[in-house]
Amino acid sequence: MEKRKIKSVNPLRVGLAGLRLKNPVIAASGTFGYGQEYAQYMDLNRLGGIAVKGLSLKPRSGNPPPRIMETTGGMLNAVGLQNIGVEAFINEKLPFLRQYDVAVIANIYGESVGEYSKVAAKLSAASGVHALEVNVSCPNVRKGGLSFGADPKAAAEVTRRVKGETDLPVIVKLTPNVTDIVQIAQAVEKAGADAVSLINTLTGLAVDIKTRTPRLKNITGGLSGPAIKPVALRMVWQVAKSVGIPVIGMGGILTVEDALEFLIVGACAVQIGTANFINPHAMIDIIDGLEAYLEDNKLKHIDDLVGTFKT
Amino acid sequence: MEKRKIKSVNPLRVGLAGLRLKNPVIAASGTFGYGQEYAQYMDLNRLGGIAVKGLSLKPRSGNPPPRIMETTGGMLNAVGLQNIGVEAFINEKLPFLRQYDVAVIANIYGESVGEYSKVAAKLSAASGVHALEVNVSCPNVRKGGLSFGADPKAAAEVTRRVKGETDLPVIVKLTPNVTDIVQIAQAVEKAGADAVSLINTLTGLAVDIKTRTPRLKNITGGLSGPAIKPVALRMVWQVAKSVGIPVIGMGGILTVEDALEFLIVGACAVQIGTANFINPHAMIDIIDGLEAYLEDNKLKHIDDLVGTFKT
Amino acid sequence: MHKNIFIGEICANDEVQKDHFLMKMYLPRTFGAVLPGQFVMVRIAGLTDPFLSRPLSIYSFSLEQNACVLELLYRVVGKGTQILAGLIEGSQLEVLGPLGTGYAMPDTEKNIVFIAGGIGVAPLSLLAEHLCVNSPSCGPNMIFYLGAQSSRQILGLDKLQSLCYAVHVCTDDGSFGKQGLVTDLIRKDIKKYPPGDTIIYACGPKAMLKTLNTILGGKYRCDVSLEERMACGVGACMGCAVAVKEGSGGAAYARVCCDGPVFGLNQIIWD
Amino acid sequence: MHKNIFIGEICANDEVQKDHFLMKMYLPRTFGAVLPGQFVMVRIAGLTDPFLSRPLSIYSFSLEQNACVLELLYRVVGKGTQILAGLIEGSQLEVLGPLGTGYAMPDTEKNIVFIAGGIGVAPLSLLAEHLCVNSPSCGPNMIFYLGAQSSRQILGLDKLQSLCYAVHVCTDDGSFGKQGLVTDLIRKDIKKYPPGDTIIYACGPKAMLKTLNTILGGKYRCDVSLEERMACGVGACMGCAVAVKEGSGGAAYARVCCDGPVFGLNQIIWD
Ligand SMILES: Cc1cc2nc3c(=O)[nH]c(=O)nc-3n(C[C@H](O)[C@H](O)[C@H](O)COP(=O)(O)OP(=O)(O)OC[C@H]3O[C@@H](n4cnc5c(N)ncnc54)[C@H](O)[C@@H]3O)c2cc1C
Ligand SMILES: Cc1cc2nc3c(=O)[nH]c(=O)nc-3n(C[C@H](O)[C@H](O)[C@H](O)COP(=O)(O)OP(=O)(O)OC[C@H]3O[C@@H](n4cnc5c(N)ncnc54)[C@H](O)[C@@H]3O)c2cc1C
Ligand SMILES: Cc1cc2nc3c(=O)[nH]c(=O)nc-3n(C[C@H](O)[C@H](O)[C@H](O)COP(=O)(O)O)c2cc1C
Ligand SMILES: Cc1cc2nc3c(=O)[nH]c(=O)nc-3n(C[C@H](O)[C@H](O)[C@H](O)COP(=O)(O)O)c2cc1C
Ligand code: FES
Ligand code: FES
Repeated sequence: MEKRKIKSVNPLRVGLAGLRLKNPVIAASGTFGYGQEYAQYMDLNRLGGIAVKGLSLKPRSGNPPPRIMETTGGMLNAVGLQNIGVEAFINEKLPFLRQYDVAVIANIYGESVGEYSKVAAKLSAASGVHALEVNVSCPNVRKGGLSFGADPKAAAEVTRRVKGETDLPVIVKLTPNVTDIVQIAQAVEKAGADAVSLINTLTGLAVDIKTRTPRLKNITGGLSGPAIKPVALRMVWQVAKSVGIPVIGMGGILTVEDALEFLIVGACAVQIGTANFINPHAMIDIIDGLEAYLEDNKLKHIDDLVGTFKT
Repeated sequence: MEKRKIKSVNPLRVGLAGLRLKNPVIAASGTFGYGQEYAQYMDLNRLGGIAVKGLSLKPRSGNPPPRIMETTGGMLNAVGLQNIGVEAFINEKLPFLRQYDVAVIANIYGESVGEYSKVAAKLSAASGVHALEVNVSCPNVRKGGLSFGADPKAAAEVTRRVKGETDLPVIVKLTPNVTDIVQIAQAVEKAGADAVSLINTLTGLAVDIKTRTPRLKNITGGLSGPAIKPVALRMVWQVAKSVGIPVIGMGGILTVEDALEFLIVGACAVQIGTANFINPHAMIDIIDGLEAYLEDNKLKHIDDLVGTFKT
Repeated sequence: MHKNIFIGEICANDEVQKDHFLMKMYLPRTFGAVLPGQFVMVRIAGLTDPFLSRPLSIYSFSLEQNACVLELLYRVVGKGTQILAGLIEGSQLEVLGPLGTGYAMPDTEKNIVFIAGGIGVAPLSLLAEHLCVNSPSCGPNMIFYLGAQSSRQILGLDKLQSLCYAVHVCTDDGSFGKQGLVTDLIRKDIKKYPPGDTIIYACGPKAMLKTLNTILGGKYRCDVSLEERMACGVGACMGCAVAVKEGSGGAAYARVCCDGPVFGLNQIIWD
Repeated sequence: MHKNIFIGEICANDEVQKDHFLMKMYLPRTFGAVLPGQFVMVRIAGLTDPFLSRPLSIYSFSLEQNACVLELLYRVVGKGTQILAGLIEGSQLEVLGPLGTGYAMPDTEKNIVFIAGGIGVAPLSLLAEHLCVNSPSCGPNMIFYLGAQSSRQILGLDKLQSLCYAVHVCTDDGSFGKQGLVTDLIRKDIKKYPPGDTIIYACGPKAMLKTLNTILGGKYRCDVSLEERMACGVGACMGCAVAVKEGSGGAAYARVCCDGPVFGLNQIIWD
């Protein structure tokens, strides 16, 4: 009896911050639309979770084009958080997502602390959202200065206010464009964050040497993809050993080997972003690969791998 | 007469911070040894300058291997500033470099402000050094905390002390691992820096999933190469428009097109680092390419290009 | 069943004009049917440089017993197309598609006018073929305006001549056909085609479409294919934005990859 | 004249054993002469993935009228070697070299003992050939110990048998020659070779060299080739460090690429 019970446990199941995932593979915000866009390419039920495109209180039209540019081993984007707004999301997109047995993580964004809390409140009242991911880090849309995520006080303030509006698990998504990401992570932990996710994009620039103008209309954009993986991995490792809350790692993950690196340094789950663009099947391949890795390494459960980095 | 005079001006000649370069292409510190290593691959006289491997007061043995690891579009290094020490450099390496008509930039490093000034003083007394480049940014060797370059006060303090010891132009080399690089650049400008150079490497990590150990013995290392180019270019642009002193740009330059991007956003000169490893001829190709670009674009002088970015 | 990335096997890849290649490949039957105007995203498996897939219009499409046969007509402009051009017979590509919307079909219009600039001929050629096959009555009504920089950039002319009632060619340098821009030709000829009785299909550089918009003055039914840099090709990244008029009269950014690439010319906001 | 990157044209690239390839290429005459033990850095021009050049020992070298002919013997272990293995006749490689130091030549030693583990045979094979050609008296003194995982990993045996007085083969699984590690064989045979009258050359995995160091106990003249990850290959990056004893008795990091890859076994500090 006992033996059987153990065998039937899903070795990839992850519980983090009150959020139950059938596996630790989550689509990263902004790279998977509202889920629907990729539904014809895979069975969304296979995924651990979906972090939807960042939602704001009102619909946002985003930045003028060109918005993206390829770089060596990655890409720059300056989409400017174009989204349909939280109400349209709840009315038009959530019903679709509710059909699936997948954790829906609503990525949210505000231009002010007040806006963050309003968006959080609306989503908490809706059915079918399993967690909030608070983007304090977007480098594309600035309101006269650094982002919330670059300042421990501002990041903590946003966290506190969002926590006050919701019973959902609150994941704070950190920006890598800081001197000391551990300091920010600890500040939001203290402010009540249930988990942190990192990294968002690194701010970058590309120039057209013929016209001597920026390649992106917004001038700067966010760098993502395998080019940033070493930086992401370093930060995830630093944060994972410095906070008590779960860490979700991302940045440049293309393959199961990449995902394993993040899990080993202490991420309980991973998000897959840019990889979806070049291989819509990437997440499925990674999930299958994780299962195979556990078997090959005779590990009973993914938890036996997380944080086993030997330094 | 007048016409002739103009024609004889070298269109690539750059004067920056009292340093005369026959062209704006400089070998980046740590990627070109002490010059000698590449002497058999090119005529060093063709180069604008050579920034030699970072020098400390005493010889340093550096970090244990493995020290390098390839990443997507770049590499991690944790050499740990292995060098022969400032005295051996003066006695054994400078005589070789003095044979060439190339600006020798001594890159210096210290574990304390005092060590920086001692190294600076020794080099200023030697003949054949044309400028000092103060590495306040190396992420590999830490003394219990962040680097000098991550704190505007510490960076300014180092700058002031080095300036006090030397009549040579002082270039302060900035780290990209900060929230606001402009703030650091402005602090060292105020402290008397004659120029700034940027960027040094981004701190990164890579994991061996078989052994679950770091790929580098030092655990973290510095990321360089084309992967970081967008970040470097963004920072060079930000700094160039915010300081009055010349800016030397670097980070991921492989080709003349890359170099042009840096010049367009405001760098007066560029350094070529990791590119030397994969193509020892890269700097010569870039110099030739710059000349061709000026001709094709009917520009009389490289100065007519620097900072012509249209945003 | 879910769509997927298909593996295309290249069976020909020839330089048909200077810097212009015609690639023919076999795909599994499950690739499905194609609407004229649709495109595919292609990349070389495992290669991270270039990093993103490249969008290319479907130039021709046919079904064989065990395979779909796809043709892509492309111009070498940068690293990605350079690498494509170097692929030999037997090489494989990852192909995502068919993607995007197709052209609206003609109603009862008497004049079916195509306007192609440069490589813009690719999707229009498939459309012309499609109309001839599926609505044979269209053929006699089809007039094709083909613009190119010079005679060395004229693509697919033979095929077009066999499909259309007339093909008017012009080149910037006059080395073939009339001298001038294709929009110059249209400006002169447009009065031959009364708005109510004409449908126009256009594809080409932005400048050409912009001029065309001015010439047509909003009076024509006109579908155009747009190009924008793309990352995902499926509507998820919001990278391929184009400003369009909204129902309410406002402006919004549509996605070229899934809201297009075919748009009504009158929908588009030109800056 | 300055050295440069040479373009090597591949004229053969065959799988000689499972996952082991022998690549033959033509280089310009200016590539120059090669010392046994030296290596080259190779990369595919224009490709930034993989990013760094890959070091490979020179397995054979000869001069033809208009070219140098170079052979590389390599094992596919990762992305870089995988891509090399896929190159066809006529492909080109960028080749930097010849790099590094060569093996010290024998003095008057009676026994010239080679110990190769796996792909470590590559530089030793060139050395054996070199000694036979340039000091024909060496041949009868040359004894080669060749270790491999199994019969399917034994490389270059025919050539070695034609050069050496004796070749002793052993495999981990006993599928060819004796069963066991090559160092087991050496441990048994070493008493046949008195230290004063013997020179030993070894190349193979670190574990093998470490064991060898214990067996020889510092009493032999022994040259070994080391491997370390490399970026520049010319001594500029300090990436390829190996801990060695300094003259003064201390320790220091030497560069495998230019202070080596050949080191006296007694110089090396094993951790
Ligand atoms: C829906 C769609 C259909 C297309 N169909 C065809 C076709 O049938 N035949 C064809 O030759 N080309 C077509 N293109 C354009 C083609 O995608 C680009 O030429 C190609 O991606 C360039 O890749 P590269 O690496 O060679 O050039 P890069 O080095 O990436 O760029 C070279 C130049 O092309 C521009 N460019 C890059 N990507 C695009 C893009 N997606 N759209 C417009 N300009 C771009 C760049 O800004 C740059 O100026 C189509 C584009 C779209 C969006
Ligand atoms: C001086 C020298 C001579 C060499 N001669 C030969 C030779 O003649 N034939 C041959 O097959 N191999 C030789 N090697 C090893 C060869 O360079 C590596 O196998 C190759 O670089 C691996 O590249 P990859 O991209 O296939 O593997 P990667 O994906 O880069 O790595 C696969 C595995 O190989 C290890 N590795 C990578 N690079 C090196 C390296 N430089 N040295 C040791 N291990 C490495 C990695 O740590 C990893 O475990 C030599 C190495 C050196 C330093
Ligand atoms: C096109 C694009 C749009 C993105 N939009 C968002 C967003 O709306 N909210 C957010 O928190 N992160 C956004 N991101 C960041 C990703 O979620 C992720 O943090 C980042 O891309 C690094 O992961 P990757 O390298 O796997 O893509 C976006 C990234 C890309 C490439
Ligand atoms: C192997 C290696 C060693 C380096 N050593 C130094 C150093 O000693 N001092 C220093 O200021 N920068 C050092 N750097 C940083 C480079 O000078 C340069 O700032 C960085 O590599 C970014 O440029 P790149 O992408 O062109 O290499 C080193 C870089 C590499 C790759
Ligand atoms: S290319 Fe991603 S939305 Fe169109
Ligand atoms: S590989 Fe650069 S010093 Fe040896």
